[in-house]
Amino acid sequence: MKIMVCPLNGPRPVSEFAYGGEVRKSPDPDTCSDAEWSAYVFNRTGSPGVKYEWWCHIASGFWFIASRDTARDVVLATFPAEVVRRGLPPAPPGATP
Amino acid sequence: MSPLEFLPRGPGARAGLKGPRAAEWLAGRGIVPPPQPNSWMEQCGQGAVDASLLVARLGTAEFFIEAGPAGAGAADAGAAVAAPDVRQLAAALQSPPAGVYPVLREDAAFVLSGDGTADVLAQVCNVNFAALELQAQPVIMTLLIGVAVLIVPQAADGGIRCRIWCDPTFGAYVEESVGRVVIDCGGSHGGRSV
Amino acid sequence: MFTRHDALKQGYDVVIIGAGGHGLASAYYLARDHGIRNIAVLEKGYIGGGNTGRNTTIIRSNYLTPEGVKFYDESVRLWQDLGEDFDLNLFYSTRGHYTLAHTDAAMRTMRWRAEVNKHFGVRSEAVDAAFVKRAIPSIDMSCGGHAPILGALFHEPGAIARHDAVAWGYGRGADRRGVEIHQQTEVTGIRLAGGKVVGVETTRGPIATSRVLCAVAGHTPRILDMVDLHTPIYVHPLQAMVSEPVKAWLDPIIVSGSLHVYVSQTARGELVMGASLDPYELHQSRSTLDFVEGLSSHMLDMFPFLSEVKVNRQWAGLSDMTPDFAPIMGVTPVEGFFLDAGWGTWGFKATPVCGKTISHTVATGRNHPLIEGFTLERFARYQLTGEKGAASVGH
Amino acid sequence: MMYRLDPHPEEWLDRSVSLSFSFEGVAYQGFRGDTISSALAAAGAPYLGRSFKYHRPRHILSFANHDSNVLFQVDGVPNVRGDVTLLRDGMQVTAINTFGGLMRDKARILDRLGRFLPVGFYYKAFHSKRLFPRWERLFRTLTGLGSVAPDAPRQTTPKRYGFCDVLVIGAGPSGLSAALAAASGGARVALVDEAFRLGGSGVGLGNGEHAATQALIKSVTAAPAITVLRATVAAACYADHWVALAEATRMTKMRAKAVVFASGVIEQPAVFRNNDLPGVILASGAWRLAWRYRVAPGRRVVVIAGNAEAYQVSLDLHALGVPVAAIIDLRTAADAAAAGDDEHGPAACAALGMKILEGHAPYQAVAGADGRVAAVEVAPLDAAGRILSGALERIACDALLMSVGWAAASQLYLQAGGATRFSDELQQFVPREAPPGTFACGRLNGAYDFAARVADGARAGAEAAAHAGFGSGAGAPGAGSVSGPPAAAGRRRPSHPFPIIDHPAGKNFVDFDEDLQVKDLENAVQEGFDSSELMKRYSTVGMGPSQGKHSNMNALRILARARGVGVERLGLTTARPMYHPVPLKLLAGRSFNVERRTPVDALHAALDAVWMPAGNWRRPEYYAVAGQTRAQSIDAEVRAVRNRVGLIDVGTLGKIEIYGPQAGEFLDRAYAGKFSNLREGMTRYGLMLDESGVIIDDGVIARLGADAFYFTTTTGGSATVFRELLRLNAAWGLDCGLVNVTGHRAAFNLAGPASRGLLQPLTDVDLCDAAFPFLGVRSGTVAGAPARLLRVGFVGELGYEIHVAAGAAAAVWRALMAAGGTHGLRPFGVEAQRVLRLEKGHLIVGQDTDGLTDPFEAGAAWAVNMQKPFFVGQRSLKILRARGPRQTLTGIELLDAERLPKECHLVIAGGAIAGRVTSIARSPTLGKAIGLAMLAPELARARGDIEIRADDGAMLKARITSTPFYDPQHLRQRAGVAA
Repeated sequence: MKIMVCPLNGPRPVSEFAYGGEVRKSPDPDTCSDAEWSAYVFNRTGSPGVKYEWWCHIASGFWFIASRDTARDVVLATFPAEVVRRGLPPAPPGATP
Repeated sequence: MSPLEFLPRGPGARAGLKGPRAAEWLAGRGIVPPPQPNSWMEQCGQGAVDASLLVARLGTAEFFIEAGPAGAGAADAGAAVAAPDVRQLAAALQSPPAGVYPVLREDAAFVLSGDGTADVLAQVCNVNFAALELQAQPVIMTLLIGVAVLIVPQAADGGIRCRIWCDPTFGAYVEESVGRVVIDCGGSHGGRSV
Repeated sequence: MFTRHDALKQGYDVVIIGAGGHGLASAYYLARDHGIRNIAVLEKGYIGGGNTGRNTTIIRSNYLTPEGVKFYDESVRLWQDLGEDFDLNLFYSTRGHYTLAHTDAAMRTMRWRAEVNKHFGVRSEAVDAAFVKRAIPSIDMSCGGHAPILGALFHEPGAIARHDAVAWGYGRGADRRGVEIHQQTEVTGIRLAGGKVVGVETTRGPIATSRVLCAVAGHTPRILDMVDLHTPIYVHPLQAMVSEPVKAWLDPIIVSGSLHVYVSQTARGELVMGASLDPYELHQSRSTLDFVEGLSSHMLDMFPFLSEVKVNRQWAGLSDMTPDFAPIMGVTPVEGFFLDAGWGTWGFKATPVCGKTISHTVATGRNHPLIEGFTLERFARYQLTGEKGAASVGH
Repeated sequence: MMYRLDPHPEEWLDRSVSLSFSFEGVAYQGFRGDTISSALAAAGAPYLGRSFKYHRPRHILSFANHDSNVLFQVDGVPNVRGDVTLLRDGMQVTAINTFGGLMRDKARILDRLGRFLPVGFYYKAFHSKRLFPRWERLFRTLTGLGSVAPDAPRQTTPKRYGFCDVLVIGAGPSGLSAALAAASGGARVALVDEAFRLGGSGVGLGNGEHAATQALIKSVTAAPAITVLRATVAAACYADHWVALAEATRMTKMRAKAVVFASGVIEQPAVFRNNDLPGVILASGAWRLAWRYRVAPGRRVVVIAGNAEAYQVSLDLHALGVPVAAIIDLRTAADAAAAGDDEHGPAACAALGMKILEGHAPYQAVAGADGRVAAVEVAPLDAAGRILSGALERIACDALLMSVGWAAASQLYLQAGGATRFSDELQQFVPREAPPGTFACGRLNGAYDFAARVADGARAGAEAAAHAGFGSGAGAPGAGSVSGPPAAAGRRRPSHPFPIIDHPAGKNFVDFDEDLQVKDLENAVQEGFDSSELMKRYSTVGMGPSQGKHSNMNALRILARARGVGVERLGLTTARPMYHPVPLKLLAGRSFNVERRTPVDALHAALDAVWMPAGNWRRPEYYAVAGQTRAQSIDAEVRAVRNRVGLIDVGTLGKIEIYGPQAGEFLDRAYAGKFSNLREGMTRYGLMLDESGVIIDDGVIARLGADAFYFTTTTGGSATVFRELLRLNAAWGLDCGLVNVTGHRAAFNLAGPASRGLLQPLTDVDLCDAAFPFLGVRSGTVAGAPARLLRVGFVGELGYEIHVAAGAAAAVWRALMAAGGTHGLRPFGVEAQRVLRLEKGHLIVGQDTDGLTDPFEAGAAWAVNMQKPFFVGQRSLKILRARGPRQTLTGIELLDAERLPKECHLVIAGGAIAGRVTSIARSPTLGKAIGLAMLAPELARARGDIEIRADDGAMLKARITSTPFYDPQHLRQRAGVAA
């Protein structure tokens, strides 16, 4: 089973975590068009690559951000959730094209 | 070494709190919050509290307090002594200052101890307890047979001994399921054994 | 059965990406029904090597939405004649399909599906526990004591088939009609001019074409990037496992939403078993231990007497999922680029009707009436086709 | 005929204990330590099984857990592998998949029909729509192996998590040496091998290799840091060195920091006509039989040779008292020399009187009257390796051993992500790129000579330890091991490049599981299935129980020849778990199923609750009353609430507290309604949407103080909703904190006109309307326990939700029940609550709404505040409002109260589907049948009569009515009419 390194609880099997999907920036709901909004609501970046994702350590209810290569299932780094407000770091090396 | 046993512990006196000023609030009441996230400390008679308490820091800003020494068993005299203080804390938390949030703790609580504890843990929990540095007094938040639990592992005569807490509505399930494993491993569960 | 083509031609009327069941069926019907034979089917691996060869071969039409029911009902109809059309034995075996309900909420959904099915002439019925017990005497009605069976959706036409043979049959039929199937040929780019498709780049050189069909379940987003199309499709793995052969004991196909199990017994005697989708995005067909552990446990909840039966093999495929669990098909904003995607975990059963409707769409440039509920723009219009209730587990 | 040899000090038998068992109804004896196969072989049983397709008689082939034609039905258990299953006293053993017994299996006729059943045949026949079902029934009786007994009990076996620094798979010389090296570096090592004893199955008794191996075993068993798991199959390798280890009655899920693959090689058969006859055995299998179990393969043994091991085995067998008559070497002396063999082997064998035929091959094996091998017809090979069948020589034998080559047991290495290349020198796939933390060694890695294997093992062990952080070595973290094999190892060629001999009459089997012959694979290639994957799928080669362990390599050679390319061009098919099949029971383990109980669960049971599942919970559907039907009991519970007072356990609701200066703002953003303006001491209904505007949950939100709220979620949504709120809080970073008290607080709803009178004496909270109005929340005590009281109206009567700490719940429930006697209190269950809320027209999320329902469609727009700056789903609601509803939730009243439709029956208008019934009930209060239906908007607007089609097709008339059906002005819950 995959190991996920939780910033709070350390390395744990991925079965201890809930996947929260890709970190996505919403357009400004007040100014964006209906089309932009529906694209935000429904569309996804479906192709493989390094993505920033929400993960939750279930037992502690701790949410954090992981950068994961979805082609190889390799977690490259994890960050506390604040980074989604401070701004995500650029994609780390090891990214698959 | 002592025989393997799994014991449910009574309701006990517990208090919980979280929030940006929780640590400060505890300190103000003479309770030293463990400096490290996910660690525990035993408080013996410092400050306002004159009996021993188990104080666990869950993550960074949440605390869990239970009356009685860290090594408390199923029923512990020390726990009774400290109970009033803890109830006081819990009561005080009903009207908390800003930045302190009360956390109701009605956990089901257990002690797993004795020869074979590691074998039982290996059957119910995917954490490598042997690799833990027990002297660092870690608190483990993990899943045990599918239930979120709080585990305080301690070194005990050559082996390991665990205090376990979980949401009370899972209590019966955890008690029966882990109890069955304990009995299969030759131990006793709340007095029952093979 | 197939011709090996050493070289690609400079151009084709239609290029189909993906030589799985869907791609080959589309080529077959384009050639047979629409007289378009100058077609290249490009496959980066080998024929039927994707989800066609990885699925659990369940064929059914007991869906929830009118769009879904009509579409899959037509598919089942086509399936039943396919063997004779191909002169190839697809081992198409009508077994009956039970979707077990363990809660009254599930029972409600079964009733809903049954009523919609019947409305469109599909033979489905919500049946009670006694009916289930009679039909599957060996099942533990309490499911290990924690998920008692209250009833089921019984779908008489539910069937299984030999998955590879379907791709081979369509492939051979297309091959005989002049369609070129190129294996080990990967598409690396799609050339556009003025918003129109003009060609395809491959690992074996460029091809000129004005029509491209994307039929690459599980890999769709990579192709969509080539034409800069944004869709709701996201990819999760779906796993399955198969037991050693045992003597025939299970006729119907059994599905349990609560226990996340579906199982059928092949003609060879193997139990083919599946569960729900893997919990997070991944573009890799690796296997996991959690999967076999959970599935085995739930199998024994239903059939405790299988304790000693051995799991021989596990595998995985990649599913393109959509928010409403309905596919995304037909014309797209990119002229000449046609989509056959979003099949989630149930594309196999749609193979023939996909071929039929997509070939029509590619040939005429207009969506076939049966797929109008499955267009890409339904999301922008907030006109989703809510198939979740029927598709979430069941495949 | 096989037979037992005299005792030997190192045999794996305990001859002091003899075990009796039966096979095919005949009584047999064996010794403790015997496997089923060894005991039957020793007893001279002529056949042990029948093949899958042609039902040809079969016997021991590998004696190494690959004998998939020797599967037994043992005491009701199907597909038991005789070669590795220990004999137990009283075992009842039968052959599987025979018709009329093993010896006179009626289905053996299929062997004669064989030539009419080429591969792919089944695809080309029997597919008429009319005939297939009948044919399939016949086919299904013939197929399948063992049978299952529907009355067999469920077996639960333990599973455990294991942890080690270095896991070594395979305890042959290289594995033993790897374990020692890793341990000496300070690593905690786990060493697994599927055999009952360590040491692997290397031949070489004469030349000291055996003694050296024993010495390694001694050191391993003495090393405290090495945990040895015998008779344990490493069944599969998963991500991050997570390996499933299957023992007979337990599974260990081992997490290693590094893995050493010392899984060795699997001996491959020679392919020639009748190479499947009983008595034709892999040489290593015969060696295992003779060495471990003292069973001689025959009295006149002939060996087919393709490598040096053939001579080694012959010498060993001779030493063990098994006479070898002749050795047929596919190679000339020159070939052998070129392959790096010394002449010692042939010379020594010749010296012992073994006849050696070089450059010869078996044209076919010949069966005797008993159906077992009685002779082999051999002929010389020409320079091109074609057999000159003109010059046949017949050699009598009762055992024919095959020693022509090996295939790497690389399955687990490949599962771990390892890559291989085909080595022409070795004629074997060898590791190319090993992923970080994985290390291959020994014969798997191409190291064949004993010293090389030991050295390679030591190298891999040290590197693995280094990777795990012990000692230093090439295996620094990151780098996997691709080093080795040692130069010395590669020189000789242990595998013959093409041990396949054509025969016009076929029956030269490549795959014994599936009865596939050379021509079957050639046909597949001709049909265009000319890649290893396609050939596998079309011919089913390698798909049987042994998963191609004896067939894939030869099949690749045949494919390569047919396509005129080298094997290296083709590559292996994907190696998937399991390495050996694993029983469901081991994978399932104890099957823990999480169950949740409210604190008063036992009290419900004492009140004869009839349970219904609700997620992990169980809830009282209703309380059974002697002499009353389900419907009567539910009606009575409804009436109790309407006329007197009822009590329901709503402890399964999600219960959440939120604190902090921005708690109100958080709720404003998370819910569709506005809560920052909610007055302290008051509650408000909350509707939760997802980003697309769909209703996903609802609950009641209570303001306890300026910075404190307490709110509920649905039972089903509690866990996911709380988790999502935590995520939103992390994302928004508002100054507030969430606390989940779902399980720590119990909740009851005391409802009915008499609720106030009942409760007031038990609480210090003033319950009068002035002090505690409808929709108010108060804190105080109930029966002495601190409690929160919420005056809400889900069921539409004066009522109080009582929320207390879980520990106090039972006492409070008892106090309420005790006080209730005089008020006619009755506990009520989920069903009664459904009727009560339906009378009030309250929707249930997930029942009256579906996966696409928005608030406008559900008639819940009143709970949405579009003026707020932002809330989840708001922007989509603007779009949805413009789009207009696709359905409308509407109240209906059945015109014929006798015949009710069921929930989810369809509303039909003009022959088309125009909606569905979402809730329906006969209201005991109103004396009529009422319900909710999701209708096409135009139909709902028309407000006329509608038709509902029941499952039998009957059309039932209903009338659209407004809701609530009961007490439309909500007078009863507001004022609280005194009882």
